[in-house]
Amino acid sequence: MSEAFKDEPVMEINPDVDIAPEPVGGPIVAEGEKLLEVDNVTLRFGGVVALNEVSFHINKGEILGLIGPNGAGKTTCFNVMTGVYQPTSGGVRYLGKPLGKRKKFQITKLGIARTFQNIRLFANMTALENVMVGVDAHHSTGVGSAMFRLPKHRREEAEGLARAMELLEFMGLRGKANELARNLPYGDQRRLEIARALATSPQLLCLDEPAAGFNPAEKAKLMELIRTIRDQGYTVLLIEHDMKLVMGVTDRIVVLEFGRKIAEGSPAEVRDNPAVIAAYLGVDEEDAS
Amino acid sequence: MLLEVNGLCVNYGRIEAIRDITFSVEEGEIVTLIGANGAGKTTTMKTISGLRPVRAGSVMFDGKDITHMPSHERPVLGISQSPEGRGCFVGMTVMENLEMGTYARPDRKSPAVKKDLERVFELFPRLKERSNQAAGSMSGGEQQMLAMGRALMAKPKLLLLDEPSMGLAPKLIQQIFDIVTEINSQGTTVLLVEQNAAQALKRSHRAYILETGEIVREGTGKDLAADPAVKAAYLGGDV
Amino acid sequence: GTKGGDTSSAGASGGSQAACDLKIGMFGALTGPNANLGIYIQNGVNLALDDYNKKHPNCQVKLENYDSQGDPTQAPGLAKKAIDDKKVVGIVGPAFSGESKAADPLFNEAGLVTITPSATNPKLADNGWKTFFRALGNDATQGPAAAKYIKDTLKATKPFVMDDASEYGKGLADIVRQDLGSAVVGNDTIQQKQTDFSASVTKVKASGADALFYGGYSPEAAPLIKQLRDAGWKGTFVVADGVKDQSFIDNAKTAAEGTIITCPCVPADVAPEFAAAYKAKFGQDPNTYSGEGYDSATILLDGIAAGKTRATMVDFVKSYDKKGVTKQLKFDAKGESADIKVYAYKVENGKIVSVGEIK
Amino acid sequence: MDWVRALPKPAKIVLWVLFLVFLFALPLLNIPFITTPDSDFGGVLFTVSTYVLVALGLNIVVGYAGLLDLGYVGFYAIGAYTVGVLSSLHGSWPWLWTVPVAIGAALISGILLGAPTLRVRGDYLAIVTLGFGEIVRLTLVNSQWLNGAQGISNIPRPPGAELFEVPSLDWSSGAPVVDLSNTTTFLKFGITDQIPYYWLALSVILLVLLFDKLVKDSRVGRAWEATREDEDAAELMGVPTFRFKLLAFALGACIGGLSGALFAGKAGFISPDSFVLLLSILFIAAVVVGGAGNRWGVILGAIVVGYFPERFRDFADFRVLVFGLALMLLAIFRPQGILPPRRAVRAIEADEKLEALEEGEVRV
Amino acid sequence: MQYLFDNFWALTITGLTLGAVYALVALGYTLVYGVLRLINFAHSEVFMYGTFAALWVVTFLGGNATGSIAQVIFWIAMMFVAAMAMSGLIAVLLERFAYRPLRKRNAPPLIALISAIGASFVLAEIMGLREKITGWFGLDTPLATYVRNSRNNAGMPEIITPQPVFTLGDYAVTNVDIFVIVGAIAIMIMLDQFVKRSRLGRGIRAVAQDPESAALMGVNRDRVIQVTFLVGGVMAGAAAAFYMLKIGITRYDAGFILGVKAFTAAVLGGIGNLRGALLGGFVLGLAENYGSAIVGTEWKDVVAFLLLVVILLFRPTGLLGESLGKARA
Ligand SMILES: Nc1ncnc2c1ncn2[C@@H]1O[C@H](COP(=O)(O)OP(=O)(O)OP(=O)(O)O)[C@@H](O)[C@H]1O
Ligand SMILES: Nc1ncnc2c1ncn2[C@@H]1O[C@H](COP(=O)(O)OP(=O)(O)OP(=O)(O)O)[C@@H](O)[C@H]1O
Ligand SMILES: [Mg+2]
Ligand SMILES: [Mg+2]
Repeated sequence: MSEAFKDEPVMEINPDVDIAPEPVGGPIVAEGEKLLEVDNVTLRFGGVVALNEVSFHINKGEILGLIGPNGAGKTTCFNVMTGVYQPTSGGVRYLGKPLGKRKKFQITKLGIARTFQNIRLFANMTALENVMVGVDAHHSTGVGSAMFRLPKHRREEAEGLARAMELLEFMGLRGKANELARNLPYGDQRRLEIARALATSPQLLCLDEPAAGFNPAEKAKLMELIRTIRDQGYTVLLIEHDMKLVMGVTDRIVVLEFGRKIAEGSPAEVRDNPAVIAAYLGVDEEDAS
Repeated sequence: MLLEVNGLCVNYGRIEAIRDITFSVEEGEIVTLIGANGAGKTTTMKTISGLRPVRAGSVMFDGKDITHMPSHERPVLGISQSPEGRGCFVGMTVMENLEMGTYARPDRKSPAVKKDLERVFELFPRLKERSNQAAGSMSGGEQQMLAMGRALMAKPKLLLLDEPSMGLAPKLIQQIFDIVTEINSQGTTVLLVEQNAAQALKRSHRAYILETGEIVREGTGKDLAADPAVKAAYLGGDV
Repeated sequence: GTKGGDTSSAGASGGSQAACDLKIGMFGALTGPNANLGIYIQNGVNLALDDYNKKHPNCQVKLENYDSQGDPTQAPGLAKKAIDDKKVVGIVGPAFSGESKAADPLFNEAGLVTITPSATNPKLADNGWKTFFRALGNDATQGPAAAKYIKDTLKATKPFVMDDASEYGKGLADIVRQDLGSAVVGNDTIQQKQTDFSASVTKVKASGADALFYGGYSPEAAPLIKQLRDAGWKGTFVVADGVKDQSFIDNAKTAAEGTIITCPCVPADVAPEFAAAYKAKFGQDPNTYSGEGYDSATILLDGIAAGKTRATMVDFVKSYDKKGVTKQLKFDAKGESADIKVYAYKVENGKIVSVGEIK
Repeated sequence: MDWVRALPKPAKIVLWVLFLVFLFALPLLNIPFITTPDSDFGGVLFTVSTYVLVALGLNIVVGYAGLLDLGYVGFYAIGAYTVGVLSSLHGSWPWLWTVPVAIGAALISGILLGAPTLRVRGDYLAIVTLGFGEIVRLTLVNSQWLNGAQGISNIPRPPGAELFEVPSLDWSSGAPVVDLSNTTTFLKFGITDQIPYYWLALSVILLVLLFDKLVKDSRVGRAWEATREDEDAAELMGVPTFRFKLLAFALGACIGGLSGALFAGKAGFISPDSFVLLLSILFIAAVVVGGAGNRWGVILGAIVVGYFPERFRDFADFRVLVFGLALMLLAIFRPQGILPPRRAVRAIEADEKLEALEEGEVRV
Repeated sequence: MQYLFDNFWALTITGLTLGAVYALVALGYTLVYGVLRLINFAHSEVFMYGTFAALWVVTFLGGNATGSIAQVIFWIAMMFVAAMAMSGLIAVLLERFAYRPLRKRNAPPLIALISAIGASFVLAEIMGLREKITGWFGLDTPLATYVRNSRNNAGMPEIITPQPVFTLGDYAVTNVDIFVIVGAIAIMIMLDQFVKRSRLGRGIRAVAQDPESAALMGVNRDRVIQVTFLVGGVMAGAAAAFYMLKIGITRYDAGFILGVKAFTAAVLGGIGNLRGALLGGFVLGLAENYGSAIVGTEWKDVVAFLLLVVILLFRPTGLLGESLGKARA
């Protein structure tokens, strides 16, 4: 960076902290095998067909990009995968089993976590508490064990606190653990959202436009972060409009347009796909980066 | 001078979001503010449209001191903003949102409005397709289009655009910048905030760089775009 | 006022001479929505006190007010307050049946005598409270009288009975129902504070009733009869003491005409002197239970004059037997008035006029 | 409050113990000005204690889980009536046995009410619960099995013992003098002396407070807070929001039922008049005025709502008017409550600074 | 059941007249909820003041049962003017003193409810204590007709006796019935048009959904809120006038129960929705009458609330509730 500008505190993460997902039971597929399959999903809102017979899958350990023009159905796809919407037809299989009509929180417990296109933190809770809520997803302390401070409660609290602090440390938010979420700067809020999602120890982490509103330098940092997260043992599904970021970080890309899948392949393949260029990238691509 | 900002200071509680910034926008210009996250760009925009109270300094519009004018009176003067985070009326349909754009127009009942609506629909065919959908159920990018369309419906003298390309597909980003250039050529003055600095600088007459609440550099769009330091920090030169 | 001074302490033990800084309590709603009844009683009590204090210029008795607002939950705290004030030798009240149930156990325990001028629930006397006295007839006497009037005087063949689900209203209406037996053509229950009675009006009209007994209070009785008359119902409206109140007529206007009101309370012409004194002091005719208030206070004041203390007052009241302004003041073993008369009144030309005792 | 936090732990414990002793001794001390001149202080303290208890329960529902319940008096009534029915009207159980049943009955009614209605959107819950409160009262008034408006008398008192006499203080000479003629029997739940009931209620409050703290500082408390902040996001973070809302509702109902049982045991007589809609509103006022979400705040709120109308009986007819004005003024000058919850404190500090600055700026 | 069929028309017409009053009062709740997302608890007092204004003006003008047609029309007109003016005024004052200070302080919505409850107590008590309060100024004697026995019912002079106009089944529909039902619907159509024409409706919704964006569009938030309260108040005033024509008796606490009912009606129809208020009012009025015919009058209110619960279970945002308004996940 040039000395013409003060050193901006661009988000610093601590990639060395171990934040690998906690083993929470249930079957785990091997690296490279299918973790989640979207199977012929169609979703209609009245006349609008938001998803039209979409099928793709995510392999364990990869970073999959989901791109497409605005309104193509990307966020809707997340919503179907996390139980916010029920598909009109088709379904989602996770670890080989259909998700069916599971509730949102049940799907989270199974191991799919997400962030939101518009930040949705628990604004009046501290950063630490936000993350603790995520950690709690796999805890079972109820009124009884809390009331009598049973060993289970104490163990869960201690473990949860440790994991939450690790995650904050990893994200470089340790110093802000006791700040209210709503008082955090925008970039910190974005990262806190990711930390909260990671806290649920997901197999699959879904990020919806995590780089929105970031400048190129910040985007580069984010790219690094996403890679590190993957290296710690998570599978990542990424929606993003910034081609530099998408091309730089993903292993594979799925392209949607008008609710249909129009392409799938490696970043290079997708970049050169004429249909994708016509629908999404536009001709003057060099200019956009 | 259409807009003159003089020694402006704005606080969020103890946090000084912007400190003593001075800049101006000439009639007919496109002026861009760039800067990192939290530099105070949005705060500046909100202050100009009256959503944030001013601690010190002044804002002049068209030769009139509007520093303490209530925000809802400013659209009548011809200031219109497409806010960051879109700010669509989520419970209203797309059509109603666009109609809200004309709320303060003195000629809101004239046929001119209809023309403008057609123009917006031409720019964003998706909005026409979905004119009866609730804005809240539109996708992120669609809402961004709607916010922009709504601002255009106001036929402002000064259009404030806060990150209009956020969340938009690459192809659409091109289009947005084309639109900005075009409406500017038709006589609308534009104050633009963008993270997509390369594009923005290319199209603007002048630009200011904001850093932790202060203006650290200004110049023509071309000059700044060519400045290596700017390039390194904001244009996504290799980091 | 003059204080008793040096004689005060001697009086209490002497037995023949009154103590001079004693008080009687007035327990009931003096403020709030139900204040009217309490104030009518309080006026009567004040009049009695004036009479007494005029006769004993050197040995005044003071009135202590316990304003329960008619609320049973406030009653125990006030009762305790009265009990703790050792100068209070007797209570006029509690005015309502609900608060009586909440407060009387305390008075009973403390041995502080209560004479209620207005609480008419029959069951109050069944609790074995030694300190409970009632200076008027209870609903069990009024109910049969009302039924009798409907049967014998009105000669109604199709009576309808309605109540407001309140303890007083329902209790009374149930007695009337029982006494009228199979003649009753319909029953209905409304709720207090209700203002629209269209469903009930429809019911009364559909039943073809020629008389309607309503057990309840005037705030509901007025709009009820108004709406019945508006809908064209022509039968006779019969109510009880809870409605004996000028405001009933002021509000129901012409619809109130012809309403029959039963009440175990004396008409003004039975005690003209009292009525005159009352009017002179308060600028209006004595109202519901003013006379009973006066009588209740008089008994206690007579006790004070006879040198009774809190401890000895109960026996004094128990054996009391004198003519008061409303009736012969004498109590039976349960504390009920021994001499009970129920009168019938009628609304005529905007006034409540007596049409004699119901015998 | 900050200086308390700064003290070493033993000092804190001593302070707490002293404070507790003071609380228990309060009705005996007869401190001038604090002691209500126009109503029995022991009785008033008991009433305030029931308000406090109810407010603590309602705080779980409103303050923690963010559910606006305008019919809380319904649970209070169910608790009281369960005691009345079992111990006097249709049975002759001792008071103590009826208490767990009362809590259970309130719990069940809480679940029965909550299960269908907690799915309804937040604002709508207010009117539904208000309706519930009215339904309960109307049922009490109109049901002959429950004795209608006559209510239930002769409810037995809590079991006690008569161990020793505790004297009180007398201030009539200006200075405190031990008054041996005015004593309270420990621990006799009699008819006239209300102080032992206050002691009972105070002890129950302490237990509930402990319970409240233990539960709030756990996964359960966090889940409530997350649900209140953003229900959808919470659900997507693995919080079964419906279950937790129902839990809050049920726990709140239990505490409401418990307060009702206490009230019935002290009053000896209950009737539907004791459970009017207005009470629900006063309960809500206690919670919000105090600072929804902060247990100390709602306790203060309950004291304001329960104590002041009794202390200032002198206002007589103007009591309600003055009370209404006080509510308005409190709302305007303490919009976050008397003691706002911790999470709001920091935010307010920032906001207040901002406000001060803005006001300064306007005058410039 | 048989009873319900036998008296169907009587129950229906009287239910509708009652429902009309509910509906008009419900509008105030719905309007304010629409813009501030809060329950204007003191709206019942706005209504109550309207009933007193109607009563006072008729008393003042010497209204009586023997007036000529022209006189009666004049009295009724004055009744409406007075009630609507009074209620409008109270509503605006309420906004000014109970809500605006809170808005300026960014208070959470719940505290606004408390302020409203406080205001409700204050307003009701001022009316209930009017005799004492006027007494401070020595006005209680000259104003005795208006303030005497202020805790009691106050009855309006009869200016119109219900006359049967035609019969439906075996119910004689009276001129008052017709006036109330037709009048209320007419007023509501006028309001509907006003809200549409004046951009008020759109302003209200915009402010409710995003006050900042609304300001950017040129919507004056304070003004919109004030006008909303005014309009809601005027509607409550109209309701008050109808109520006094039909019931003729009011009291300082007459607003409370009616307010609860009207609020129920607003929710029933879909709060925030003007036509919903109309529908909700009529449905509630009818349900109360039919319900009391089937299960007994004493369960009337229970029926009303149970109906509400059932409807909300099947239509969680009320009968006509907006399907719009939900943000996405
Ligand atoms: N609840 C809904 N009702 C109606 N239409 C909907 C609803 N939700 C989404 N849609 C429509 O479905 C389409 C897909 O939306 P989605 O949010 O998935 O787009 P996206 O690919 O995420 O776009 P963006 O990049 O702009 O965020 C859009 O046209 C949107 O308007
Ligand atoms: N509501 C708020 N409360 C407290 N501080 C705030 C608030 N909004 C902004 N700030 C602070 O003010 C400063 C300027 O923020 P602003 O939103 O104007 O930045 P920006 O340049 O628009 O950034 P971005 O690129 O993220 O949009 C930041 O430090 C931010 O943390
Ligand atoms: Mg999207
Ligand atoms: Mg910004």
